[in-house]
Amino acid sequence: MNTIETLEQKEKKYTKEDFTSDQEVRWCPGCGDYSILAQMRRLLPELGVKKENVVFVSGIGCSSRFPYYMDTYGLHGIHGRAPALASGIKLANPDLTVFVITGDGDALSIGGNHFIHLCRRNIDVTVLLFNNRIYGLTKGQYSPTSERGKITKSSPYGSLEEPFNPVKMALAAGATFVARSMDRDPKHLEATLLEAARHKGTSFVEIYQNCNIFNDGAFEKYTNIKTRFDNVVYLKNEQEYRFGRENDKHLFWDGHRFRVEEWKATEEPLTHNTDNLPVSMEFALAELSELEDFPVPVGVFRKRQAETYDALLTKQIEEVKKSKGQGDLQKLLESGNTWHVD
Amino acid sequence: MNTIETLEQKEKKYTKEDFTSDQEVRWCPGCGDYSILAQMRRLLPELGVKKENVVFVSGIGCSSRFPYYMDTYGLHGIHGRAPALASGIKLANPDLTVFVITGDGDALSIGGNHFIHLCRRNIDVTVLLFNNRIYGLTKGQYSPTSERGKITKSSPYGSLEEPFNPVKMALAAGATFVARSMDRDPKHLEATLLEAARHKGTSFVEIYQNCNIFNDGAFEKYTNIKTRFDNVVYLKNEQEYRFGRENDKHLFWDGHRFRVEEWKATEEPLTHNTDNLPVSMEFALAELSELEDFPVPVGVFRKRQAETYDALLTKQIEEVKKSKGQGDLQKLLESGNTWHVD
Amino acid sequence: MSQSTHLDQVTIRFAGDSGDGMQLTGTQFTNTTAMVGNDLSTLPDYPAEIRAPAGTLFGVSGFQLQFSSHEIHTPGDQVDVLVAMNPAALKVNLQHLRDNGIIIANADAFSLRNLKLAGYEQNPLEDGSLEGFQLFSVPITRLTREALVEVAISSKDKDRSKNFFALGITYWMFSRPLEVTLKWIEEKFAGKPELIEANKKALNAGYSYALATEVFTTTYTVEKAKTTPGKYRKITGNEAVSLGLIVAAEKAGRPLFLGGYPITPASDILHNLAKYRHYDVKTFQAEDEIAGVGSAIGASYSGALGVTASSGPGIALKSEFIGYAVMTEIPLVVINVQRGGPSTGLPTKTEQADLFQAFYGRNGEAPLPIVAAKSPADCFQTALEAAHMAIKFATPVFLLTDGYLANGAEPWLIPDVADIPEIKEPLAVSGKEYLPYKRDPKTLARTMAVPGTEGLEHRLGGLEKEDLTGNVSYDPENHHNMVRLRQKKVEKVAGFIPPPDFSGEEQGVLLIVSWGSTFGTVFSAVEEARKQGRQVSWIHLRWINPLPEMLGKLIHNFKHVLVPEINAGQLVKIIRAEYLVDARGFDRVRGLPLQTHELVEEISSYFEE
Amino acid sequence: MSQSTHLDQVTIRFAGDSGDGMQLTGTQFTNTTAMVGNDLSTLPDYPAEIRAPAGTLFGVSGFQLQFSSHEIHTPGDQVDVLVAMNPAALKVNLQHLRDNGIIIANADAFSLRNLKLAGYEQNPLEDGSLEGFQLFSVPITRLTREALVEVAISSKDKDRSKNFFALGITYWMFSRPLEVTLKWIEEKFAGKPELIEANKKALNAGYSYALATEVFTTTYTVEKAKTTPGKYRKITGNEAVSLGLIVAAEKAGRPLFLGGYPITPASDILHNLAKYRHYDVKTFQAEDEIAGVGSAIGASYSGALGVTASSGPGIALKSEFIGYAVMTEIPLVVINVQRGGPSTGLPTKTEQADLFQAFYGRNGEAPLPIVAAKSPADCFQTALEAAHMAIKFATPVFLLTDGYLANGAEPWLIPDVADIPEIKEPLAVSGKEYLPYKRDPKTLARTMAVPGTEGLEHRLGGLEKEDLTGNVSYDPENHHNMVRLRQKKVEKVAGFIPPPDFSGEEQGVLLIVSWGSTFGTVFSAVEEARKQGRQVSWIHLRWINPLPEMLGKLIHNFKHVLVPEINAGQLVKIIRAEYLVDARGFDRVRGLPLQTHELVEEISSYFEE
Ligand SMILES: Cc1ncc(C[n+]2csc(CCOP(=O)(O)OP(=O)(O)O)c2C)c(N)n1
Ligand SMILES: Cc1ncc(C[n+]2csc(CCOP(=O)(O)OP(=O)(O)O)c2C)c(N)n1
Ligand code: SF4
Ligand code: SF4
Ligand SMILES: [Mg+2]
Ligand SMILES: [Mg+2]
Repeated sequence: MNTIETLEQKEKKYTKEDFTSDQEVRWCPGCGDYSILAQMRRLLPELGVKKENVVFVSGIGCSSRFPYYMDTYGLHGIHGRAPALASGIKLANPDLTVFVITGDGDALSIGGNHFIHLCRRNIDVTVLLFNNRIYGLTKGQYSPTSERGKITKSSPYGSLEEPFNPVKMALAAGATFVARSMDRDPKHLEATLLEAARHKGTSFVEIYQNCNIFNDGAFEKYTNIKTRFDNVVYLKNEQEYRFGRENDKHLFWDGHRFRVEEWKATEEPLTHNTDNLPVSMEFALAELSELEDFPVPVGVFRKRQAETYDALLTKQIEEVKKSKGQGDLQKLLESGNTWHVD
Repeated sequence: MNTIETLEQKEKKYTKEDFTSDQEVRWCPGCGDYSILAQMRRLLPELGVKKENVVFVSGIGCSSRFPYYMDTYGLHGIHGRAPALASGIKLANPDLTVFVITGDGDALSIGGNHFIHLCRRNIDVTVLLFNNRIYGLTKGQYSPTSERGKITKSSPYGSLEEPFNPVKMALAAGATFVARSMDRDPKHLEATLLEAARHKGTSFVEIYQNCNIFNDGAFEKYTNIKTRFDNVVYLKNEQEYRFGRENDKHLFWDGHRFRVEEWKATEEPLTHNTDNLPVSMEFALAELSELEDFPVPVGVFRKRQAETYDALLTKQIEEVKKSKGQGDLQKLLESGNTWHVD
Repeated sequence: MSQSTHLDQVTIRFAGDSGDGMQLTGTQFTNTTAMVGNDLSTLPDYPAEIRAPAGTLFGVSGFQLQFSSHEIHTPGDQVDVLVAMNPAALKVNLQHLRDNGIIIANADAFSLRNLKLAGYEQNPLEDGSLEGFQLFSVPITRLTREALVEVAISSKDKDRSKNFFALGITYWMFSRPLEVTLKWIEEKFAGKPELIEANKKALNAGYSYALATEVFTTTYTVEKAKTTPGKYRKITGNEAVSLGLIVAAEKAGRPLFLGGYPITPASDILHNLAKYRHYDVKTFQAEDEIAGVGSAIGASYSGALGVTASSGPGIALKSEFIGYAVMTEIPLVVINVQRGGPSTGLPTKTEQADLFQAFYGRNGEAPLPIVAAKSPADCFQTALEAAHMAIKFATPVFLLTDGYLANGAEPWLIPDVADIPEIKEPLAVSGKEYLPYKRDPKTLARTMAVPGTEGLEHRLGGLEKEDLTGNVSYDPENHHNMVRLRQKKVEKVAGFIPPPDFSGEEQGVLLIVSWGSTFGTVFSAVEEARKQGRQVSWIHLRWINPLPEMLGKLIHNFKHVLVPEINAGQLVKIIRAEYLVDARGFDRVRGLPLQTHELVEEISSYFEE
Repeated sequence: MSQSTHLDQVTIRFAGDSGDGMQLTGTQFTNTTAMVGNDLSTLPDYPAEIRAPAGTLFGVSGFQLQFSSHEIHTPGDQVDVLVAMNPAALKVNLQHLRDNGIIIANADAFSLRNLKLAGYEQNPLEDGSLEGFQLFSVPITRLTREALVEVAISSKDKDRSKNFFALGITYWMFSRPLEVTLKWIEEKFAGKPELIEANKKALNAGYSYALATEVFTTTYTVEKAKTTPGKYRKITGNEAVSLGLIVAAEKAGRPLFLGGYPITPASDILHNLAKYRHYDVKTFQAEDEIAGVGSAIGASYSGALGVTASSGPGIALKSEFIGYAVMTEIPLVVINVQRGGPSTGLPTKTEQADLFQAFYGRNGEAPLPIVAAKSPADCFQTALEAAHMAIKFATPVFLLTDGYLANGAEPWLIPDVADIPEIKEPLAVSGKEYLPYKRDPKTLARTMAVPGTEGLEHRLGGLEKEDLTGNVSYDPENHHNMVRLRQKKVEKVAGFIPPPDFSGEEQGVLLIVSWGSTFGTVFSAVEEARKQGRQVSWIHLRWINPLPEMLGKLIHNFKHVLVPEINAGQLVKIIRAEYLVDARGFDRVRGLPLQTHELVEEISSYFEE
């Protein structure tokens, strides 16, 4: 049962200024984080929750300074542990709308375990992963999403490891909402974040975010007007996987793999289905971002309804109360064998 | 370059007694761990490596006492951190054959992050996850592989969370060898472990292991002679997905999902391919263990050749030496601007 | 015919294989003993292995209990009666048995195989090596089987009942009623009538055997202890902590949230609390200790009473987050059920070696209040106080217990809930100006505003905070000031906690300063020493940080200061640094409670100069 | 015409926006100053934000440097020359400028917008508020643009060169040659000829401007410092640690393995070491600090020199594993580059508040040796010693440095590698009987056998070990014994380390006891106090655990003991507990080095009784 008093009931309309705190924003000029902040401030009035019921929780990293800039409740945590804080916040008070703001290092390096457990538990929080494929705050070391061979301060001869695919990890761990968006596609970003925030359960959004200081241009291919159409396929529910400058290509499913083909209308078009895509296609879609010669899927991969941990906990408490009655302290202390001394 | 002096060169043949340490085995009578220990002692003579080059590393848990019982080098680590120790051991001395012994709590609860990063890096170690779907050593709490609703000491009204699927996690994280076996199928277990140990790269084997004290019968369905044939499908390379008491059923691929059907020979039979299964089928296969009405796949899911982290590191060192020459200490100290004071 | 002897106090130890049900047997004896009104104190002592192979020395599980007609606080140094269910149990425990002590041995278990496993060359029941003791060699297995001949269960299951036979013998021996255990058997095995029958029969059979045969000649009676009138129950430390937390939360009007991860010997706190959903208790078994404490901080931040419980290695993992709670000034109770260290150490043994970790196990200057329970029942009160101070001062508070307190039991005078004061620490409310780091001048605590409170939106984090506003500040003077303020806040706790236990003269030759679970031993040793005419004074600290104000004056009035601890000397270092007195430690780090007689000797040495 | 003045020592501070290249400018000035033979000491001081918005107060980045014709050890309390590239830089730093000090300000940056951002109501360059100083208001941006008029780069890029213009002015002012920086520009911008041209031109233009115009009337010269003859280089603490480790590993015949995770201000150790693959250095950027230390322990276990480096919050996470290394007795060097705490604290600032964490930040009794570097160059020697003791005693060793040492620089007399002794600590070899926990009676260290050694297969772990065999043991007396042995082993380290620095009389009114990076300040303060006639003695500890034996005697010969620390009093507590002297702390926890003049005053107060 959700007892949030919605805005409608309260008849008050927020603007983005209502969500702007008095703290100066401290990111490098040109950083992709600004766009994400702007979209968040824009969508919250749409979301229809009272601002005092909103909590932003973060770890440590450039991205994790985000809560300071939102005029809501906020907790700038410690490195990698935002999901732990967020879990406690949401479970202690299920009426709150909780966002987790994290970076690729924060969520997938030191915080990888908390991240996958959060997804598994399906606690109703929304996770925004600012993926700039680099450690920004510590001045540019490769991260678990950096491409192999990356030359950074800590890998002067090239990194030796394959990156994680965050979408794949979230899918495998069981997140019920999984999406990808980009700092430089503000409309899509805003819509995706809004959809994520509205979803009940753990919502995960990977956001391609440009760090113009330490990893400039990492997503240029997908954001540059010249190349983006050929390199991005937008996932839209119940629509085909069409892309290309002229919308002239699509992803064809050969029963095992996707292939890029010229688009032809068919009688039984292959359409995207966020609610019920078979696991085979989910992971095949997720894999595309790792492959050469394929567009990167942007949009919602999965959106499944499932009971949330917080709702189940509330339910369990109610059930136990129903069967045992509301606890009585004195009885509790006197449980077990007792005896009297006179 | 692998400089292990193999047994053949040394012309000495081990028996399982050579791998049996003088420590009394301290598991509960009837525990599934005994079988895994026995298979390990049996296969090592087959593996053809010198026993002084073998290191068993573990975390904490019943299963993690394993190293004490092997007459090789061994490190009983701390909870969840065996992959970290193992990574250091293997990277410092790539000639060693390193096994990680871990439990479902050890590997997937506290140690989840190290586990997925080990898989991602493809460091050449072999991970045996003793999955008894319970915390044994701490006397029976639900684990990240326990089924939802499980009643244990720490969940007297039933646990609220979906379990992890260890095979799915290993696949998503990028392990190059992924398999499943069972304590009660000793032959299969021995063969699988041997194959895992021989694989170059991170090899992961989930072993269904019965904890007869705190979670007895968790895998009964798959191990009991009466039910196992209908509930287990063995994955064999280049063979069909056939199962059933009369070998009368198989898994049919409908282009998106597996279905169980009566077996019929076809001209183009669907066969398993550990080396190159499309990601779609890998995950569809992995998912079967979560579904009702499907057999659980046992055997090798994936076996891919890929450069290991340890080999790449060795190569990088050699390359840097080639281009810069073996380092000279005095030069090192004198690098940068220097000046003389007379 | 048997004769009856009055005794003042008795120590009995049940010992057998891990699978022999010795913890259960000891617990039953304890429950019955509590019901008949003796004072008592228990010491379960079990191996780290779940169920080690039968018959081995390391598989021996023991349960020791002292009961008495007067106030006691230790499970006893030396054992009067040893129940040994197999050779290994005898071998391991004989060293604890007093001269002429009683051995009740299960003769059937002294097979060749078992003797060998225990490392006996000959059967000690037969070779005369036990001459200095009163040996009762009873074929318990066989007699149990005979008693259960008509019960329709497997013979393996029958053999499982033999501990009840042994229990029956001891019930006769100490004139105990059977009812408590009979009732327990019915409840425990509800739905399994054969097992009820079997265990009841075995218990009765043991009792009757002892009554009927000529083997045992004496029964013993231990009078009721004279204690405060009221309603009592038996309680272990982990139970008491759990109850204390539930009461604290209700008294504070905040839901209780435990973020935990299993670890011996703290897991039972999680297990206990998980039962109380109908008390609005939320337990969260996290993926590790870091997530456990993190979720507790998150819960506290949003208005619950956030608690986390663990033992040394788990506490080590929590240390970064505890520092975060110091910086953000969020209430948090951190319970460390100490066990033998360092590292994994001796997981099932007791120790007091994590005091320094509680004081200093964080980066930077991160002071916090520390309280330690002195007995199993005191865990209730200390948990209450810890929670109270955590909320009142918006700070993490360490509650130190240990393996001995956690699993040990004693009678507890059940308090009247109505008498326990409310914990009235208001949260900030809408409509007023809110400065997150404005402090109450009396406590230096800040007032929290929790999410959901309109108009008080604000941001917190682990970076240094500006005074008053709580905004991020790198200002040098502000930092210096905040370091001081956080320190002073902890010092202010001194004004809100009960004074420590003190007994004896306010000056003299020797002052003993103790803390935590050594209370029982020190109590007995001081009592004993005083009987011997030593004028020894004793202060027992419950709150260790801040130290009680009176200690500063007191401590200089003594020629010697002795600090007994189950570590290599931790409180003693703090005392020395604080008061510059040449305090000496008395340390035995054996994974066990200190022994009363050793401490008595040590005390005496100060008077023999 | 300008006149030339001789000075003994000068403190200069470059300050500007994070994007203004002040760290680079300061470093260039430092390199040139080192080359001309002055002694010097630096203090980079930059914000936690990567590149804060231009013009803001919190975005100001500073680099301070003191250089001198005699031995110095601090970057200076008060600044003689302040280069302020914008109003915010002026605002933040003016407090440090001495009366009548020189300001070189970029007048072009004092726009209305920037003034507002810095919180100035009026332009301080014009409103007379800087009257007590020598103000040189130079239109640096415009002059730079003019100088680069013909260079084919964007005007944004041209503006980037303005720091070189400013540097040029200071080079003229202090009679420095341009060559070092000109050469550096060529190397740094190799392949980008326009940038080479631009920056060179800007540097020359600044120099010429100062030379040509009448604005500056005085140049200053600071004579070469008289120091030990030899080959020198400039070195920061993080560089010195890295080199020390590489040398130690080679001297020990073991490959170097660093398991790390980036964290300010320790990351540069990882970055530095990652460059040296051709020295057989393996660096492993782990997924977190726990994996970092775990991999280092694993590497040590298999025969490497395992090292991990972090700062406070990361060290907190490593604490469980460090305890494991204590128990398994595996060599490990743990470097803590301390920063402001608690929690995330002040990441880019310096502090000494993790000493207690090094001593006690683990569960159980887990003693280990601790050494602290006293200056950037001393990081080399301490790293060597830490590695040596880690290997010799098969133990984790803490090496404490801090943010100030890590980034600060000083001249370093480069040692001759051949003069550095080998670290000869043999591993166990095949063919002999091997008991993993048999100890060398001189050191109490065990001998390690590494995987790959035939016949010495054995198992280690975090459970308590049996003496000699290393098998798991829960035996009470064995545990007590092992706790003592581990403690004694650490004490034995005292016999193998160099004595601490001591100066002054062996008795008197005041003994100063210091450790770590306060060395420089204490050096200056003691020098100053002695000049004022105070007979003060001073001992500086490098090894803090074990404490030097001589300290016990020495410390009682003084009426007062003063312990200056950048924390709330940590070593002072240890000293008090150990020696029972009423040692007092002198603590300023500001995220900055202590100030010499404050300490001088404090010292004086002890002589004015
Ligand atoms: C325990 C701990 N370890 C390390 C750090 C240092 N640290 C801070 S942020 C960060 C990584 C940041 O990368 P990412 O999460 O990708 O965030 P970004 O800055 O790129 O937004 C690291 C290593 C820390 N603050 N705490
Ligand atoms: C840091 C830390 N936390 C918790 C524990 C307690 N602990 C030991 S083993 C274990 C879980 C064991 O479960 P699993 O890994 O599944 O192994 P099993 O015993 O089932 O083989 C726990 C929680 C510990 N030893 N250290
Ligand atoms: S360093 Fe990169 S991620 Fe961080 S604020 Fe600057 S541009 Fe953004
Ligand atoms: S508790 Fe379970 S897993 Fe552990 S040893 Fe016993 S049977 Fe095996
Ligand atoms: Mg990043
Ligand atoms: Mg398990």
